Amino acid sequence: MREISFQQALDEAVAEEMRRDPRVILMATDFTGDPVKEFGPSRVRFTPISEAVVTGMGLGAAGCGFRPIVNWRMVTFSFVAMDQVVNQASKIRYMFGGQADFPVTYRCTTGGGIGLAAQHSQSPYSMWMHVAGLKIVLPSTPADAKGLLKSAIRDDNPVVSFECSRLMTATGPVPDGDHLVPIGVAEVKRTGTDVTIVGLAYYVAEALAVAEELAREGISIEVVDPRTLVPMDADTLRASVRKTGRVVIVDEAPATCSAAAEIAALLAEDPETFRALRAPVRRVCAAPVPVPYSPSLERAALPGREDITAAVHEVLKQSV
Amino acid sequence: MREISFQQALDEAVAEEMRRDPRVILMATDFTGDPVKEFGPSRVRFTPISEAVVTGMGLGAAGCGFRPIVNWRMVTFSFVAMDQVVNQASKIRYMFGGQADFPVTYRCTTGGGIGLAAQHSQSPYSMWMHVAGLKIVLPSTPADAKGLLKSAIRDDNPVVSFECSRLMTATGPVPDGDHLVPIGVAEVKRTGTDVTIVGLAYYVAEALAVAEELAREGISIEVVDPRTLVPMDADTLRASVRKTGRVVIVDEAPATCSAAAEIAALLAEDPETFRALRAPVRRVCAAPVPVPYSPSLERAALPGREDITAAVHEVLKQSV
Amino acid sequence: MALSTTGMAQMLRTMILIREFDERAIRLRVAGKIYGAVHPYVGQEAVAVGVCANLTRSDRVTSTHRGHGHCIAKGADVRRMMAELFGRVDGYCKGKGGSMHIADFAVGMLGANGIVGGGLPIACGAALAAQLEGKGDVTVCFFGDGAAAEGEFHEALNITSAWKLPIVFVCENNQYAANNTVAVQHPGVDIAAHAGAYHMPGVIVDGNDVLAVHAATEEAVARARRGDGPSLLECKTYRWHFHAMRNTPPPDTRPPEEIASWKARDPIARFERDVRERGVLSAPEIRAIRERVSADLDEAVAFAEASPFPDAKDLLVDMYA
Amino acid sequence: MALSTTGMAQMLRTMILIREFDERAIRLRVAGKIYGAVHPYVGQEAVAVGVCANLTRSDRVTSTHRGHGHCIAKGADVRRMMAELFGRVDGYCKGKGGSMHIADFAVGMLGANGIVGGGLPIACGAALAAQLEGKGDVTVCFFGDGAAAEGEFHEALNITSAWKLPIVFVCENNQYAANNTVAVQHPGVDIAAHAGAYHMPGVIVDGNDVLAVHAATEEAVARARRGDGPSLLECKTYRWHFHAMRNTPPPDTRPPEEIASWKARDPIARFERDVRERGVLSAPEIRAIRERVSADLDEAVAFAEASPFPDAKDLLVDMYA
Ligand SMILES: Cc1ncc(C[n+]2csc(CCOP(=O)(O)OP(=O)(O)O)c2C)c(N)n1
Ligand SMILES: Cc1ncc(C[n+]2csc(CCOP(=O)(O)OP(=O)(O)O)c2C)c(N)n1
Ligand SMILES: [Mg+2]
Ligand SMILES: [Mg+2]
Repeated sequence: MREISFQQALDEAVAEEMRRDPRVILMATDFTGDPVKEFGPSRVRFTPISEAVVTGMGLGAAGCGFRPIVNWRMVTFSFVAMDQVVNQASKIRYMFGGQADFPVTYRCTTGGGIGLAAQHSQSPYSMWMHVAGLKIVLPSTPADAKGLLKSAIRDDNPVVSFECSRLMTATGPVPDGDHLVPIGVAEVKRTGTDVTIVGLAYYVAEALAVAEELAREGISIEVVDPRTLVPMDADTLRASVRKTGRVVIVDEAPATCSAAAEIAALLAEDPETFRALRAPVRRVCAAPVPVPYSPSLERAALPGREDITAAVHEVLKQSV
Repeated sequence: MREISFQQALDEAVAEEMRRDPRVILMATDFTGDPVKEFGPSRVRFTPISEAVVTGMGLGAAGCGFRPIVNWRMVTFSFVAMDQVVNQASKIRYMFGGQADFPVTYRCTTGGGIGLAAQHSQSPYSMWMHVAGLKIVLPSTPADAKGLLKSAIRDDNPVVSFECSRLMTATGPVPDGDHLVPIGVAEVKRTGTDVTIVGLAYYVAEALAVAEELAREGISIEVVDPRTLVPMDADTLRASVRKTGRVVIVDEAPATCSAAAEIAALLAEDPETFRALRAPVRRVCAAPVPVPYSPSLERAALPGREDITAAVHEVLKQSV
Repeated sequence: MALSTTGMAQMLRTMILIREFDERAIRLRVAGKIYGAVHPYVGQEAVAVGVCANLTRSDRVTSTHRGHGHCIAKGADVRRMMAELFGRVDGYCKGKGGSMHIADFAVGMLGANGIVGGGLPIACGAALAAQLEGKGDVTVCFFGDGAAAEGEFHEALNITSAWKLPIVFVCENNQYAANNTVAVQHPGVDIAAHAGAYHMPGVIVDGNDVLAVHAATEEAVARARRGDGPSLLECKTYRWHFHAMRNTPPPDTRPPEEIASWKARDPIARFERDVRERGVLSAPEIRAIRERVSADLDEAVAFAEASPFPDAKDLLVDMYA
Repeated sequence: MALSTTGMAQMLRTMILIREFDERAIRLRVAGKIYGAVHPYVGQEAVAVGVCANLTRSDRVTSTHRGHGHCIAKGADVRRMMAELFGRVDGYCKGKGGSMHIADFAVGMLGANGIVGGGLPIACGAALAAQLEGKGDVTVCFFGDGAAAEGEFHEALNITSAWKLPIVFVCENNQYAANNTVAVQHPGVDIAAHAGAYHMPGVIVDGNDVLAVHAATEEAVARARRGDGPSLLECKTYRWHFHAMRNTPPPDTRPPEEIASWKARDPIARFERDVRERGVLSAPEIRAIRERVSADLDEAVAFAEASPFPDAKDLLVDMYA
């Protein structure tokens, strides 16, 4: 299989869907590559720095039969457009009684770890998850990135694609042809029997690395990647934890009201999973601070492998 | 003690703090009562409908020594100002290394149940909770409303005061004089031994009503009101659940990544509380839809007493 | 294109229908038959009607919290509107939306909007769609003087002018945003003054004169259809009633003389005079129109009352395509 | 108020310091001594310096992602700025902020800002504070041509004019927002054209002529101090380097002739000529200034390198007052 980067996988997804469907259009302040060359300036729009109106334009054009992809670039910049997401995009279909579809895709990068400090190092997916009415994907590999983004573009609902900055240069095998990954299906990235690690985005690979190390100590880790945040594949997560009896959830967003909190709650409120839990659920998340600039502090703010490893040891020790 | 309404309690809090400190100023598109009369048009500012700039102005003036209170009116309207909350207010102190304080208070109403449909019936506190750097209060009684808002105004940090629409006309005793309720301290509103109900805002009184009914069946309910969402008083919540072994968390926000999810996670991840849990944690939240207009659907979308009662019976049945 | 006789008669009928619809909505809300908030359009009828008379069915509009007038003028069915206010399954949104979220995509009415300024970006998207479709359709975006203080107003004017999108921005300057006068909202009284800096025409028109509104819109729509880009039309008008009501109409805080002076400029009375003087309609014909409107609204209320409330088991329906 | 000889010498020194600071920042970033992104201000020095020469210590400014120049011009200490870029505890933000979040409240520099347009509302708040304090202080808000497409720009102009706040909006129109020309961003080329609709003066000035910037600002600041409200100043200028760099400077996508023509209008070379011709400074005196700047920056780098990295145990410090 071809090995390509996460970034290239995303670019391929967009280009293939644009070839497939002339109603797919792009709006952003900038693009990777040169999509204008292939698709022309009427389908590929460089926008002013006006995220609010551009976000609403994507929605409006979607309601009129197009399939816009709006790229906010960084999730940070989407906050000036939050009204159009929370008050319009997420509610428009339901509150209008389903009389139209709104197939718009919003894309942005997330995450820290690259020395860009507080405003440019955010992972606030849970704020979007809380708003009923959006679908949300968060891939961890080039293959999932391509397959999920293609599914997002074909979906007839507003979908938000969160794309982790630190993964952009990561490479991995991506199947040839029309590779789709369904929205709403988690994947067990490694099977194991002692502890389930649920990792998000960058932390899937980190969890796999930790699992590899711990295997040498004789600890068998199962790594589960939700891949889609809404709708969340609770069944797959619960099945894993029912098997292992222990769970560590890892992400670079701060813990409070995070995706990790939601996963913890989904596990602890399911009677069968609750009964199978042999140790407290464990979140390994960012410290509750804006991500600091200095490398010494940024490292301390974000989860590291040693934090994941420590959490695994802890849940093993705490087991009843 | 005097019985006053929730709305009046809030108005008193503002007026008292304005009398106490001339640096307290108000900005909003409208006010209850006529604060201009007592405090003059230079401290009480009717603003254009420009929530983004007004939100940032509150922050900027706070950094220059004033103590602004910005009232967004409805939480819905704050989404056009989200950049100033997420990217500026919550991060400004930390990312500048603590060189200034920003004593700004943001106020807004929350919640449904009043026939105003999707856009005007939101309770998205968890979106603010997730953003590290804000303090957040959510009172359930006139006394707490007054005491917490006064503490918020005196606090040297950005504080968001969420004020439940359905509680505005609720009345209750409020102590005379300079009544303060500390930020970050939950309150056990009723003691019991079988099941803890954690209620938020409107659902504290609903939980108490359910507790009263269930007492007749011989079920002893403890009702805990976090009152402050950030910092969350996890100790009080955990202590209650360690005693009862069972918990039902009730709120009118949809469950996903909600305050209820966070509380569930805080309980399930604490080793001692986890060991004391005799039944799965239970969330009773709004359906995952924008709040619908028609009364028949709105009733179905929001939690009712029967939902709380059913959840209590369930956790009792599921107990190990 | 001069207005035809039937065109003018149709416009008068629509203006009366809008007024009577909202007068009923107020009474129905007081009676507890409908829920939520009512924002009456009474007094501003010449704007919606004068503008929409220039539009075809495939042209699109976006509206505001005060949206009943735009909805009727764009051709929505008052029976389904009324059923929506009643929260019934035969409403446009199956009872899920209510007054602030009525939409009828079939006639190009892309929705009322509870967020001040919130409809502007959506309208720009519809205009982008029209430009890409290339069929010469236009989009009209209605908004209030208050909305012109929101950043989305500026962003919308800027991007649509830069992209020459086929859109007409119609500011209904009714002198107030809730209880605040325009002077509280803006340093100047003319919203249209912004147009120049965006390199688009800015036109101020008497919003109580339906023919003036019609003429100004005609030019703006023609410009948009030609591909020459957006225009900003400011219609000076006034709402006769309170900003919004829940259970009971709130007391009016505006100067009584001001209200009276604007009522003396009633857009419907004025247009009735116009059509009589032009010999388009006689007084008895106008009376007949009024009776017909009244009967239509009786029927709309009956239709709404006959429609069932949504079933709670359908709560999750319509969430996702 | 005419500029004094020492005033002009001081301005030239500050311009050179700004340029050399950013040229070093680029080299330090390439060498991996500092982190994150660098947005050089090189080429735009006349704006920050011409504007800030009109301000006292108690006046306030807000800045942008391209903030080093504003910071230095407002009187911040380059040693603590450099330490911040190095991520050290003696930096202005104790290493927590970095280049995009430098602030020095003690000199009235209320912060760089990583959000395009994000500083405008904060500046309006500072101006509100100044109005309430009543001491005649003003606030200056720097922003780019790209930021003028954000809604916050409009909201800021509108509310400050309605409230007559003491603020000067300084748009640095450097012809590009990242890789996009002004024409991609706006239907017209002049941001100052918006001022009229907000009932404030809108002035276009050669942003590479520090004396012209100074004079235009002087008038706007005087107006603000008098209580007559805001002004919008548009300084036409150009950045010499890339928009932003991480590990290595990106290739420039702008036309080489365009870059060359603007470099021929170097604001520092021009002001050097001016001061020499006016007899304010001789060539050797200017050389001495350059040497002094170089020594100061050597010292700043040494200061930064000597400062320790923050201790991980202080991660939660500064979160709450
Ligand atoms: C973003 C936002 N802020 C505030 C409100 C509350 N609100 C509803 S209508 C209104 C006044 C709107 O005035 P205008 O735009 O002039 O329209 P009009 O009511 O006069 O038709 C306000 C402040 C809102 N709905 N949305
Ligand atoms: C809200 C927001 N959108 C996008 C960005 C990404 N971004 C950073 S700087 C920049 C260009 C800004 O152009 P301009 O305002 O002209 O300032 P200049 O860089 O030319 O100094 C962009 C798009 C951002 N930081 N914030
Ligand atoms: Mg109005
Ligand atoms: Mg620029």
